[in-house]
Amino acid sequence: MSDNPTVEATNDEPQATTEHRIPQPDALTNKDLMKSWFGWWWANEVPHTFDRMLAPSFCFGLIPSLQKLYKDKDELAKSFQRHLLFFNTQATWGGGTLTGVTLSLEEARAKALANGEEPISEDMINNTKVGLMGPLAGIGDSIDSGTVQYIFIAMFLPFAKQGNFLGALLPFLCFAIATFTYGYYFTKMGYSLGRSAAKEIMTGGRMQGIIDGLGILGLYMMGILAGQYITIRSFLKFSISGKVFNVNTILNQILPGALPLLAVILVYWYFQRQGLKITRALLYLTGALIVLSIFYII
Amino acid sequence: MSDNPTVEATNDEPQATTEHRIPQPDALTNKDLMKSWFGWWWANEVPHTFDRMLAPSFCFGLIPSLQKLYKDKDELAKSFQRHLLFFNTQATWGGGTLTGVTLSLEEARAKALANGEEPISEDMINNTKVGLMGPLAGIGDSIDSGTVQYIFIAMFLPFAKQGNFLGALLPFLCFAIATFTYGYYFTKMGYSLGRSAAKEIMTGGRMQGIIDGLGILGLYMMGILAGQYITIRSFLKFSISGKVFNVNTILNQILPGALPLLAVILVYWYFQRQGLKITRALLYLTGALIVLSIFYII
Amino acid sequence: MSDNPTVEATNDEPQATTEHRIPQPDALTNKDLMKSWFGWWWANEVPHTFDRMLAPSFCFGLIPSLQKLYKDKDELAKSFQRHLLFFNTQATWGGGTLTGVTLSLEEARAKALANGEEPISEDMINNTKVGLMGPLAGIGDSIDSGTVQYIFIAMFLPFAKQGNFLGALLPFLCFAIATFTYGYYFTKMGYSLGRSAAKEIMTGGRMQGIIDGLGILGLYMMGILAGQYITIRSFLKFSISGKVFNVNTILNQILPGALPLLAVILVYWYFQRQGLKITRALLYLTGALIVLSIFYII
Amino acid sequence: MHVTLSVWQALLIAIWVALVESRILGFATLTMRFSPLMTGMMVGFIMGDIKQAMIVTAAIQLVYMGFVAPGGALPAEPAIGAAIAVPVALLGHMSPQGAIAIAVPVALLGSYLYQFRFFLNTFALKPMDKYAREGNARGLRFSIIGIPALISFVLFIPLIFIALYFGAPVISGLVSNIEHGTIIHVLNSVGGGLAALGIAIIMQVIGKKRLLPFFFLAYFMSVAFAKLEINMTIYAIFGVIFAILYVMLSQKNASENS
Amino acid sequence: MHVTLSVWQALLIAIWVALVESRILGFATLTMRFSPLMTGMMVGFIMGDIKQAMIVTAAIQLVYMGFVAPGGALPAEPAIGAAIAVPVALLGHMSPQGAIAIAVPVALLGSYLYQFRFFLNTFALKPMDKYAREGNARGLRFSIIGIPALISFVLFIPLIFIALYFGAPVISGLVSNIEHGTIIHVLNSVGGGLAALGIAIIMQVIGKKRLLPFFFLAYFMSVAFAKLEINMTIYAIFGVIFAILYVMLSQKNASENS
Amino acid sequence: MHVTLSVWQALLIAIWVALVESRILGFATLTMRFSPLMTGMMVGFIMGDIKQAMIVTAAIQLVYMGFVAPGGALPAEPAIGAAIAVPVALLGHMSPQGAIAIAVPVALLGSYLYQFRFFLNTFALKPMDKYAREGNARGLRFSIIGIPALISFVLFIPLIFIALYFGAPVISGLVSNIEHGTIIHVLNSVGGGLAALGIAIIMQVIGKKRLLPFFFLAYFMSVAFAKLEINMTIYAIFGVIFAILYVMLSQKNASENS
Ligand SMILES: OC[C@H]1O[C@H](O)[C@@H](O)[C@@H](O)[C@@H]1O
Ligand SMILES: OC[C@H]1O[C@H](O)[C@@H](O)[C@@H](O)[C@@H]1O
Ligand SMILES: OC[C@H]1O[C@H](O)[C@@H](O)[C@@H](O)[C@@H]1O
Repeated sequence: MSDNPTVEATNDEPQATTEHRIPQPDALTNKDLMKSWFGWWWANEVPHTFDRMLAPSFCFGLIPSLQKLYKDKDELAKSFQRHLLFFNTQATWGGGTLTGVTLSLEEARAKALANGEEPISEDMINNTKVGLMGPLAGIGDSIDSGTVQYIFIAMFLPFAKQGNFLGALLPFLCFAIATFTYGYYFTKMGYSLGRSAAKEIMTGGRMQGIIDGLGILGLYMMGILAGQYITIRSFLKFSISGKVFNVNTILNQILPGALPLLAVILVYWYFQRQGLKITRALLYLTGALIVLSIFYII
Repeated sequence: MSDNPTVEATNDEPQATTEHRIPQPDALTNKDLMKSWFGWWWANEVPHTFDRMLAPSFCFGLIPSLQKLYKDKDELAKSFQRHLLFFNTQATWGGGTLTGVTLSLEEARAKALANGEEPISEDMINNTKVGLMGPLAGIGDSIDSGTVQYIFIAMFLPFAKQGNFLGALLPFLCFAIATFTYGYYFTKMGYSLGRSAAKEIMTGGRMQGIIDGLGILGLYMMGILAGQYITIRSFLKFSISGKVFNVNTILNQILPGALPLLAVILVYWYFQRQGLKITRALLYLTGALIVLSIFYII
Repeated sequence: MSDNPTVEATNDEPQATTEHRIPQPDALTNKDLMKSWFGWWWANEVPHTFDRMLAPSFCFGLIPSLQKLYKDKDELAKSFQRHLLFFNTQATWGGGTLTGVTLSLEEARAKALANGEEPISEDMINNTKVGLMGPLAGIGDSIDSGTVQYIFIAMFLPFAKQGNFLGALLPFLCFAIATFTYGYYFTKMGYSLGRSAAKEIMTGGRMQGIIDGLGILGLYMMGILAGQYITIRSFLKFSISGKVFNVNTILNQILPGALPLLAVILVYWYFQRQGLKITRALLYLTGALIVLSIFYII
Repeated sequence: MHVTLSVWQALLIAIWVALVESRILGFATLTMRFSPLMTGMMVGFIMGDIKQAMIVTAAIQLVYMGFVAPGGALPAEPAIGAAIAVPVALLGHMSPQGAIAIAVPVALLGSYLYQFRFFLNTFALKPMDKYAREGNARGLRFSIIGIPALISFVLFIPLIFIALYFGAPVISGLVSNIEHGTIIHVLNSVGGGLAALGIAIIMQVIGKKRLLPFFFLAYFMSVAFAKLEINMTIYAIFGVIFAILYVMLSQKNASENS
Repeated sequence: MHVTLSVWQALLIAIWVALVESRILGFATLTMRFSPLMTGMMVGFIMGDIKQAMIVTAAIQLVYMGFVAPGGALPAEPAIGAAIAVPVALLGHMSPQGAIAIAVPVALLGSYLYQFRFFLNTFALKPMDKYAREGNARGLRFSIIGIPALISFVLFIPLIFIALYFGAPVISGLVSNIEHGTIIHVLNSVGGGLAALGIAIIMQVIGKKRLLPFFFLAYFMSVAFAKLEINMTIYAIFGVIFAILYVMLSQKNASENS
Repeated sequence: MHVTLSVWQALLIAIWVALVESRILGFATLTMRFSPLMTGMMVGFIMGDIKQAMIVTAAIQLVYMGFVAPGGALPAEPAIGAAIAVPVALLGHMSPQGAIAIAVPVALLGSYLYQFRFFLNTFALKPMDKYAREGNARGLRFSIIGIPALISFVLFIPLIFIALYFGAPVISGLVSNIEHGTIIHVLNSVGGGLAALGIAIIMQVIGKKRLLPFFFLAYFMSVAFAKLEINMTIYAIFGVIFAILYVMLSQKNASENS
């Protein structure tokens, strides 16, 4: 199993492409956007893998639209390949928006190729996707999974407590409908933003600011989630001549929240050193947690 | 009733003014500043109107000083007219300071006109006034009305509770004296700041930074006031198969403070679209509040 | 007693120094760093004075290293003199780091002098020291005295309560060992940072940013300490026709924490006006506190 | 409650209210208008029972602590409330709580009267533009102070007089009608919501959309930290600090030494 | 507890679990997987006692309020927990609390099963690269949806079926073994700590080391303000404001007018 | 309380105090000086009752948790307090509370003694300038360590010895005189206020007026959030974050990628 997926795109814009006539792409319609959004929505986490994460389902969603854009078999194959590279984001805020953005960039690229102009490079498409997927994952996870879902559950839980099946059905339906709807809205918004973004990218405009801003928000939300969801505390006690010391109490005097933070920092630091080797990190972390908890250190 | 007061000044600096000799202005003294401050203080909210707000009282205060500056009838009339344009601010922090600032700018203008030099334009005087009035209103309202006043009342309230008339007289006197005193101080400060501001304006210096800073403070104080003084909550309840849902509780789970904020945003957004049509906004808002509350939605 | 120590270094880089041959300095080893760190650590607050504060002990620590660097008697004497100028910082975070930084700068200076190159000026060495000593004092006091020390005491206090002498010995030993160890680590870190800092200084790089950042942190920590450790409250009461007014309660309605802040601001403002006249400030402040508290004003 | 006020008493109180609501006594009338205290005192003085009047007014005051009126929109007129409620309470030997029950709805009604004064001013002050164009300081002064003062007197004196002279039973009836139920709920909601108008006016007048994040920052600070009951002055100090830091950082010379 | 499920009942529940855990019903399966509610309802439907099933499931739900799975790492599979615990509870007439005692360890075990699905996918999806290279949309589609769906069905259906059909006594035994003592402590610790993985993945993917201060700011805000129980949306709004201010200030045109 | 210490006991304790207050044992003496614990232990050792001495000292320690001395100004000398109070308590079989009542005023007086040491150093160290000018390392070393050590010994040994040997009754008298009433109030006020000096010194030494907003920010954070009892380390982390963000934003390369 390849444990080290590379995110870099193949950078070889073949000069040959402009020589053999490339057919004009069909224009993308709202229906195409819906198809691609639905494809991503449907396949979403079905093909989850450790090395590509959600790339397969992202590619799955794009297939019908890419077929309309690249009548040339070679370009179509290349577009499939580039969207199978490592990709991970949250379904609506991330995947919806990026389906739209990506399609607008692909459309610009397809048109330019057909007209023999300088196309948006594969790299550019990839960088935009990769730059935005992380921040939007952070935002989307906190909002969709972390907030919207549980608000609906909390609202209707009293039904469930009374034995009424609406307590299960209503939160499911509300969540399904709400997220599908605004996910599609994000797709369309991403598509129209992408058109201007494409220009911005070319002219080196405020794109960096937007990515920075989203990065801040994503990292910030991760900080909030880390503070609220990671629960590691020490169960270690030791005694010096009869007096019992509770390590967790001492740690809280020094720095409340130190242990959960330490866990995140260690994994993050591992990724920084070794690349995004998720499986290994998972194994090491699980191993460490098991060993430490067997001895009641945590 | 003209519901759409325009804030723009008349921009036509008549070339004729430099041709017929304009008499030298008298220099403004501390006594003049006191007169103008007192005029504004006294007239303050007497001539409150929807379309000019406090412009008439601001103009009222300036009258004696403007008479000393503009011996030329035409210029005097023009100066009256420009200070009857829409103006609204808080009495001491805003009105005191701006009385001083405006007089220093008018004095510079009057001198330049008399000497046949390039004068500070009417626009410049207006922009300075208009740029500062909002932030200073935000600051002044929170401090004078919102803090100083109630501190005095709270201090002496025990008297009132015991039936002692000092419980009414002392807070009134303290507030009246304190605000009159520091309002006059702000007038003098504004006057001397205005002299340097006039230079800054000409040389394009840090004026923008100051206005920005005051704008931040003003908006920020409005945020605090909105959070503490607008009290809109939902009384809506609905039930699905027997279970009662309390909308206010649900809203608080999603976003505490959502309703008051929504009210501000709607009115603000109305002004953004339609201009500062205060009467209409008042009518619409009151209407909406009445209708919503009759049905116990709020 | 000279109450106004000047911080400025003597700026006269004598041109003569490059004429008579200056011997090559010995390279500084880890052992030298340890010697200097230990010297500073040992002498630390022994020679505390009002006008130089901890400069003597800082100089004391440097002596053996300076002797290795400056074989030339004149340069040695000058180096002694410059490190007897006003200096105050916390022992480990400040003194450790700055011992390292200073030695690296001195070494660079000594080498340049011996090679007849343009040396780092005395001013530069002084400015670096003086720029960093304040912020690092703020940081170090809060961490070492304010946190580390009391954590150890709190941990072992239960022993003391049971009459066990470990309750005294363990916090002392832990604190002594921990601070000595990381103080030495800071010295080494300072030394290697200093080498790059020396280059930065020459090329005008990010040094300013670092000093700014440390300044912010230092001032910020002083704010936190002021808020938590200065305890001034008013005991003043007065009554108007029978009603008792408690000044402290009123002050807390206007601005909680006003009195401690006022004390800091007054002393700070005195220093701004009069220079760093610590003895006088001490006398005036003590006098004021005594007088005010005798009359139960505070 | 068949005891009533004498003509003179009713008239004097009505004139006092007109003085306050016309704002003719300068900026110092602000606190006369926002607080029922001075009005309560005057009523006590006119009716010869300062002590009881002050006790009743103090209770009313508690309802109105902390009101502000950015952009002019005060959600109630405590002075008008007190002008009616204190006499009724004194005559009827009511408890302070009963007086509050009268003052609150009356003050709410009063705020619409104040708005109506605004409305009339808006038309009646037009002559000032003519005088300004002519450079006529005298005319200008009259139209700015004289006209609106007159309007206020014509508006407030008769209304308050009638309310007081014929009013105690009428008011009691009115009040007990609206005290419970929908009307008072509506009035409360309108009062609680109108503050949004003044705030939005100032935001619009400040006019820097770019700086709106600071509005939201402050709003949600005050929501998130509500339990800490942080003093308004401290909030203001944070605002000053944020403003300074923003301006320092947005100007190029930020990294200069000072 | 010798009463057991019929073959059909066990099979239907197993298929349901496979549908949910394969995620084949689209993004909507997220909430089916994160929450035990829909699974509890289906079990109630299949076993003919919706009412009791819902009551038991509601109790289980309370344990899992607020779980998120950044980067895929959900610390437990509530749906699997419910699929086993609710039938056992219905058959054994157990209290909701007893059902929780079964659901929690089962859900923990279930999360390792879900991880295993990941693991298998990682190998089994390789053909998609070939189809992509060939531009073969049909093959691509099949390998992206068909293969992993198949894997999930082959993995979950037999396991859950066996657990349910033969399982009630086995599971009870298993559960009472691990309920107290070290095993459950270890499982809890792993569950509580694995959230760190998903968070670190997203941090790495965002990839801007320079912006890490905002991570720490948020982390320590949530620690320092824990007592205030600040709503997540408000935290998010602060994040948006910080991001906007930072970007405004870091761009040269910050001091432009707007 | 006629029992007294032997000459040797009094002398040994006096020497210990001089060692601590001269700071001659290096930076490690900081905690000996800030905390009464080591002194209490030594007293117990010298007087042959470590156990009781520790119990008394632990009570005294609680009064002095969290003291810091930025710029040198410690508002009390707990070590001196303990050196006097623990023997008196042991001899008089006093309760720990009684010992505190003695330690607190003595420690306050002690802090003026420490200030006096400063004062003497300021004059007595002058020779070091001469040695520096001559490049005389030996002389420099002596004047930096030897002179001030001598001063401290001459200052502290006799005073503490006399206080201990002749002192128990005297001290008791003194203490009961000042324990209540104005003197202790004054001493407390001076102690509580002197911290302002050290803080202002560091602020002046940092010297960047431009950055003062961060001082005020921190001050009012610690006031506004007082109820949350936020840990000092967390405050420091916020400080680090603010510093980093400010520096990032104030440098031109802020918007560079990293
Ligand atoms: O808000 C500024 C200003 O607006 C209106 O003119 C009045 O409400 C004043 O009291 C207020 O100070
Ligand atoms: O965190 C982003 C993303 O990561 C994984 O792909 C899954 O856990 C998703 O549910 C999540 O939204
Ligand atoms: O504040 C810096 C420094 O100042 C003085 O020198 C002493 O109080 C030290 O303990 C302190 O560390």
